[in-house]
Amino acid sequence: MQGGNDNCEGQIRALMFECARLVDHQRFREWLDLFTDDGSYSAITYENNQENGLYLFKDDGKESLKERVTFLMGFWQVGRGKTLHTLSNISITPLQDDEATASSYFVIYRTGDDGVTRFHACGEYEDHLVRQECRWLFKRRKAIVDNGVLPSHFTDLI
Amino acid sequence: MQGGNDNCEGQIRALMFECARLVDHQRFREWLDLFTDDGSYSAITYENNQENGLYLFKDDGKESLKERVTFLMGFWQVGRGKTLHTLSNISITPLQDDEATASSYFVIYRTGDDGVTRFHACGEYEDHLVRQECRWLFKRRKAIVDNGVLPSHFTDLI
Amino acid sequence: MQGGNDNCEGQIRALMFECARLVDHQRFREWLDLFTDDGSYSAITYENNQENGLYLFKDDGKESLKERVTFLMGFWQVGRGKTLHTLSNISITPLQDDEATASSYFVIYRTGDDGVTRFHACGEYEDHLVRQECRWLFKRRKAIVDNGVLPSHFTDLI
Amino acid sequence: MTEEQLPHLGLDMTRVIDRRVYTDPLIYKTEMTQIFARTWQFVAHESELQGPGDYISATIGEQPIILCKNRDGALNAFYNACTHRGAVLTTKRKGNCGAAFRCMYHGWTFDQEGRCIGVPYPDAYGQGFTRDVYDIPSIRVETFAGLVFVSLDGEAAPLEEYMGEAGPYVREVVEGTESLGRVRWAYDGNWKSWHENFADNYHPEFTHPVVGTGYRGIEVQGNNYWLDEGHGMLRFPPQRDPQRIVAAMRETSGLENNISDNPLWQRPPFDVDFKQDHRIITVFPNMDLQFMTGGMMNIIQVLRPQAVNRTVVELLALGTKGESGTAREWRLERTLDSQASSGKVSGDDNEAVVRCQMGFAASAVPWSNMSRGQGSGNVGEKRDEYSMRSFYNAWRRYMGEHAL
Amino acid sequence: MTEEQLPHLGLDMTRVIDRRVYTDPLIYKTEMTQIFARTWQFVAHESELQGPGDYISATIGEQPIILCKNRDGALNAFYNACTHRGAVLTTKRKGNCGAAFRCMYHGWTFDQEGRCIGVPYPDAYGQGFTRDVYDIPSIRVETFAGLVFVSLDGEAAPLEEYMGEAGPYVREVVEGTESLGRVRWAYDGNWKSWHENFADNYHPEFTHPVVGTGYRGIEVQGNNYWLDEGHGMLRFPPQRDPQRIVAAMRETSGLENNISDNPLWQRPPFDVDFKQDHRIITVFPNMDLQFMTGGMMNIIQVLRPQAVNRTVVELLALGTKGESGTAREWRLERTLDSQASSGKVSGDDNEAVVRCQMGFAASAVPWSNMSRGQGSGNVGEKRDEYSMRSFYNAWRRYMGEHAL
Amino acid sequence: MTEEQLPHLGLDMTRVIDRRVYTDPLIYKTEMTQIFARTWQFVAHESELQGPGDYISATIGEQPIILCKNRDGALNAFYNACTHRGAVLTTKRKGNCGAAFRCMYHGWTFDQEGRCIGVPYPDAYGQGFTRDVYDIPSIRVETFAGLVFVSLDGEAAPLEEYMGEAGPYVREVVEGTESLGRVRWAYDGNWKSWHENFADNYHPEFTHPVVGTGYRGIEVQGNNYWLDEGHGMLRFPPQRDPQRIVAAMRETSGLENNISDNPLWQRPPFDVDFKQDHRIITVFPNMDLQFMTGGMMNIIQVLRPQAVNRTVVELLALGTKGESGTAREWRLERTLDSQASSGKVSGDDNEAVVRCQMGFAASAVPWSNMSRGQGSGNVGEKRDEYSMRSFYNAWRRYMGEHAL
Ligand code: FES
Ligand code: FES
Ligand code: FES
Ligand SMILES: [Fe+3]
Ligand SMILES: [Fe+3]
Ligand SMILES: [Fe+3]
Repeated sequence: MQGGNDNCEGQIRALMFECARLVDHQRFREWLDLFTDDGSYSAITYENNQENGLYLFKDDGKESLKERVTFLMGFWQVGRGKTLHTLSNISITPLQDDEATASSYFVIYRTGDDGVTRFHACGEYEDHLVRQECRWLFKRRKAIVDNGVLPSHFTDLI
Repeated sequence: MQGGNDNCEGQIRALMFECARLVDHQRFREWLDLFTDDGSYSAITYENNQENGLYLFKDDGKESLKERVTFLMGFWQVGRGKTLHTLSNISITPLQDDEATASSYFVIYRTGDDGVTRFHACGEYEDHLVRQECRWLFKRRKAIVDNGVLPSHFTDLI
Repeated sequence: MQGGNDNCEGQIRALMFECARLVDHQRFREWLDLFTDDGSYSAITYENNQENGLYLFKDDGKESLKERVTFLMGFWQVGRGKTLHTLSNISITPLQDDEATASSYFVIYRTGDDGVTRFHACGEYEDHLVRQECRWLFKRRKAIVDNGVLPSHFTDLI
Repeated sequence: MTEEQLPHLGLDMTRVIDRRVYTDPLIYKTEMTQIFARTWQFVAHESELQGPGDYISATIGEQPIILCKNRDGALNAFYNACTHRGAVLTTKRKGNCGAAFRCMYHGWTFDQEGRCIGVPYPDAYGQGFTRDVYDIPSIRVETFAGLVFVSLDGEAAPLEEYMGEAGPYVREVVEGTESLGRVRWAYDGNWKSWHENFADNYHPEFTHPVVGTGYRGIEVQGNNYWLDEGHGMLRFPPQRDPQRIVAAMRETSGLENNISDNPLWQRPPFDVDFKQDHRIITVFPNMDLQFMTGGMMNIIQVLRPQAVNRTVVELLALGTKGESGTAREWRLERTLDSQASSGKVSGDDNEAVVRCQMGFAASAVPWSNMSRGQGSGNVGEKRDEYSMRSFYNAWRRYMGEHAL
Repeated sequence: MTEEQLPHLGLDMTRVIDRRVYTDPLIYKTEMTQIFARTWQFVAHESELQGPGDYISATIGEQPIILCKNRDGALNAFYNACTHRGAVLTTKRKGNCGAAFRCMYHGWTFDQEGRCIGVPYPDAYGQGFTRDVYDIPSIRVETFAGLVFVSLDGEAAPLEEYMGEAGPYVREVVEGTESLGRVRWAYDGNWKSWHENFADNYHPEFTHPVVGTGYRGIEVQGNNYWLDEGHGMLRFPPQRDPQRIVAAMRETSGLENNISDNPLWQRPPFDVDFKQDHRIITVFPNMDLQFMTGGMMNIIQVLRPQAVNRTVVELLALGTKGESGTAREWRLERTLDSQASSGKVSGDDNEAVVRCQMGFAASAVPWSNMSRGQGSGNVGEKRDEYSMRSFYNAWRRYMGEHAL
Repeated sequence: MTEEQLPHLGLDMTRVIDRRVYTDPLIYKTEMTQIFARTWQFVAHESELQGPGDYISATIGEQPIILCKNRDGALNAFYNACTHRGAVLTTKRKGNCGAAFRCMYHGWTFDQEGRCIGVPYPDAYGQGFTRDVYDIPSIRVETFAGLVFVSLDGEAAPLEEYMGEAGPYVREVVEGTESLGRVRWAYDGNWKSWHENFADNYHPEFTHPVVGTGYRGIEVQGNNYWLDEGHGMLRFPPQRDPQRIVAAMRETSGLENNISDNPLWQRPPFDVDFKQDHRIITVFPNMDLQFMTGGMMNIIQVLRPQAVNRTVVELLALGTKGESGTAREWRLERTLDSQASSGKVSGDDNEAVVRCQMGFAASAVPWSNMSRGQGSGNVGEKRDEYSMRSFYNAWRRYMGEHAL
């Protein structure tokens, strides 16, 4: 596990899993640290991504991301149900030593106020990753959501 | 990532993910190229696989696969909903340098005409893979479907 | 694939997948052999894990595990539906050469008496693994179940 | 589209159907008691029950039942419900009960005919207690050419009589067969839509490109039969032109389909008379048989309604008793290629019936037309609809005053 | 809380609403026929239908319909149901039908206006058969300032008249716009709760911390309008104090939000009059328009009821016709930031309406109060509820004897 | 099985039950108002509410409620529904409201007793407005031996009286306990089936192999009690023979279970009188208490009906106040081993009640027998059913003319 691409891929996968875990455990401030300062995080439905490019949201840069974290920490009054972000079909394409793109599939389950756990949403991540000071970070994460009718409670991080 | 089995496993996983992505993006003609000329693709329910061997379908060879692709491209009038084929629990067993078997779990989500995304089907792939001209291909993919009552729209590639 | 951590991680993942496969194929006696003699297997809801530590069950040691296997093999009269335990987000932390911890996400689907396959449960595994005589085994597996309202048939291995 | 515009059709509920029959929960509820509880209902092929204690469970309308072979090889049916406190005796779709069913709740036992043969600690029930009060009510079972039916109605005519004009045709196609296995799928639509689809030989060339393109340039032959009572038959010769299909495939996908290298297009490893008529027989109210290409494909389908707008189709594939291992293997691999919700033909039929249920919501379009074939008599051309009218004629009689 | 305690409010179903209007399945069913089948219902922005054959499908109440542009550029609507046997002509939400819709079941064809133009093999229907009996019933279509509405009711007043006092305001905010795209989401609640939420300018400072904190220390201005008939408007100046919001954010998360480096807080790359009033217009019964920050955000929402306690909201984002690529890109990326179930504002509104549906189950708390603003006339202050009372006044009239 | 065959049982709805009580939606609806809204309903153990503002929310029948501890340590209950426009004040199952609940929609505030203490900008409501009209209707709360109950019925008898003959037994097993935590699960069956299962000591040796095999060769002791009004008790000595169980385990799995090395079979790290009777107490209508093996396992279960055929069971595990850390840890790890839908005993009970609901669909098997124990008086042997008849006797009285 010491050298080369293999190492990178393992580290990038670790970043992705860490991201899911922080989100699922509602550790939003730590989630923030997984992005570069100019990091971008956005979501769009599959249909709109194919057609018109109308985003659900697009946070560009640390300040936008901080705003989202602030909303998650109480600037929304929406209840935060327990989520589980499962990742699969992870394909990583190294661009250069410190840069890569990745695509992966996500499926989210969510436990509602009634205690019932349900399928929530699924889709594809398109990620752009960079290594800064020995640490891989998201420079861009775009979540393309399959759901044509979004769930009611959809303010959780996707 | 240069040598040995590890390389192979990565490449085989890449083939599987590529397969899922082509299917989910409805790039059926490219899907065809993931099979050897004598490639076989079949599906069967878990119950029938245990008991009597009654297949849902069994495409043997490129011509049968081409027929399926033709059906997918319009010889069926069934609507093609957006699918997501998530793969997990991938176990690869090398047989020799250019041959391997693999088993994996699939879970499919599908977005219906009403825009609602739902769990669709799940089960196990049994794959037989070969390397031809530096490229791993499916020589056999058998999808064993857990669903005892199949969904209504089940002509999508599994 | 011969040496070092990488090898270990592959072997540990293989153990996890083997565990899922044995459970899903109802090969309970072989499942037993995946645990050390002092192995522990337990389950708890996410909420109780956060709050009070009230377990659903906690099997400590081979004899408790054997009792569970005996229940699964007929000491329960509950029907055993086909399950599929999908694993994702696997993070392995080596502790020393022959010891590691791992966390992962599980999502279980289950086919009911009516033949319909449904989402069943999901959550997180916390594993403690050791290598004994060249074989990785579970020393501890704790399943933290997201479901706040458990499904009706929940005696299957989680 | 007003009632006044349709007089030539006769709003008699056989030529023109009020679409509420597919959407009204009350009609559905009535169908359960007026039709499903009074007709003969297919449960199994006798080859599925081999030895004593072998059973198959099913739901007839909304009633859970068990069909079981007894020690003497006779088939019996009874409700799948313990007379003590109601638990089903089995949750499995098939199995073997051994000498008796033992209820998992309080251990009451019932023999292979549903008779109560064991009540633990009966003394507590007092002196008046007699065990035979607790026999499970039995259900009539009759067999026709290897097909096992039940009727919840003690007064129903015998099965042989019930099969009526369909009997000989059914016998012809199922005799000498045995079960290969089953598949099931669900669709969001009324159960009658699938049954009509079977009685409908007008749709195939439009619904199924693989059929329509094969018919290009061909004068299509065939007949449509009203079979008393409630049954129907479609009978038509094999006429498709493979080269037309191949050309259409090329247009569709740009792929050159070389069917001579495609095993799906080859002769099977058993004798088939390719000249034989295809036959599709509908048995009232919810059973369909297909005997295609000289028996290359031979299947039974039964509709299990779940709700007014939800149905499970249960398909039973048939093989020939005693056929060779190669023949059997071919059947197991190829029989369903066109069938079930994954099938190259049925896939489109599924789409059609789901689309119908969606369209039925448009209350300004209240009628469906089934009037093709205006001649008197009971036989029309391939695309006529005598078969469907036969169904609705019987449907109306069974529903009685409850029909719309 | 008894009826006796509430006399000053008048239990007239406009100031005080019986909560069963949100929970009674019978009232819901009646709303489908008394309201959704009789009012004008928004279907599309005309920019969504470009060329001949372009269509949009929708469900109006429970009726599937198609809106289609014909060869001459005229818009037509008709039911999405084949007159033959009911199949919907399309399952897609939008598309192009070419010269005609061809039903996938038996190949009957219908032109861009729903007229039956092709029946394969018609002879089998006999002599009395005339194809135009099988035209799909057409539906009225009218357009207002680029917004395309349908009415299932042939007797409904013309759209212009229907828009009533809301007309000029609606025209002002949608003229010169075009569609950017749509998003949809579902919530577990009655459709009226979302519509009320739009007509409600009392809630924002409590429901939305980002609004409430921005208003701290400010005397909030604005007006609430009853617009005949059934419509309403909220109109209020931009007053929030960003520094108050930043301070509240810091309190909430401990994070210093530097809004001057946050692109979400920057001026858009197009001219906007930041002094202009925000305007939120509710069109009876299920349409809402928002024109915010001088048109920086301009959206339409329509409610598609699924059940008495389940609703789909369909949101259409608008851009300015002919705006620059940079402007358009900005709109595509930013318009929904506050909207939809993922939005920074609507997220909380979703929570509110879901909580209301949960609370409606408490039958001991049977009334909801909408009586803010006691003055006569049709205009009140920002937090008044003339707009909601306008809605319920029309609701009561449409429901007639069926109202509670 | 006809009515004529059953005269010795008396079709009085206590000895023989019409199975429609488990399947008829109308009966279910009536139970919500006639039973759940009129009886005392368990909500919490008082140890779950520690300080002022601590609350637990619940659904009683179909009514959302809040139980909250006030500043003075008194418990209050009121509906979980804002009097303004209906939003529930909390969506959480438990929490702390601080000094008051602030409704998230328009910021109305309600104190820990549900009194309306804040209405923002009240002037708009005009002169007649008085805030106390908007107090949330309060609900009766009473406590019995640390168990907190509510009754939606102002006329219900006091809890002490309601507990009737069950009172002393309940007090004995819960006094000195505190809550360890809760688990919930759902099953597809009527709520009464689970309650009956608790009142049923005939089933265990058949439903649970671990019980039945332990009883082999043993004369089983114990009693069954009718406790007024509607309650019941099962009381029986610990008699199982571990070696019989071990032998049966070996037969079942082929595994040699060495229970002396199995911590589940060891004495707990606290004093237990292994000779003490097991006690299972059913409190009308939906509460069950189990005190097993001298209190080694001590739990409460409450049934929360979701629909006529769907129920959530809520289980509360109890520990002894002040017990050692080791004792507490043991309880947390072991209490549920046999319980919940994952439990070694309850797993099978779940299967049984689900099977019953499936079997109830067989309308030809219309009655369930609960007549074990024919003697007069209120106490029978272990396997008798006085306890169940006590339940149905009260059920019939509460349902009144609505009973079948
Ligand atoms: S329910 Fe069958 S034995 Fe009691
Ligand atoms: S249903 Fe449309 S053509 Fe027959
Ligand atoms: S609904 Fe509670 S304050 Fe308005
Ligand atoms: Fe067909
Ligand atoms: Fe709002
Ligand atoms: Fe039990």
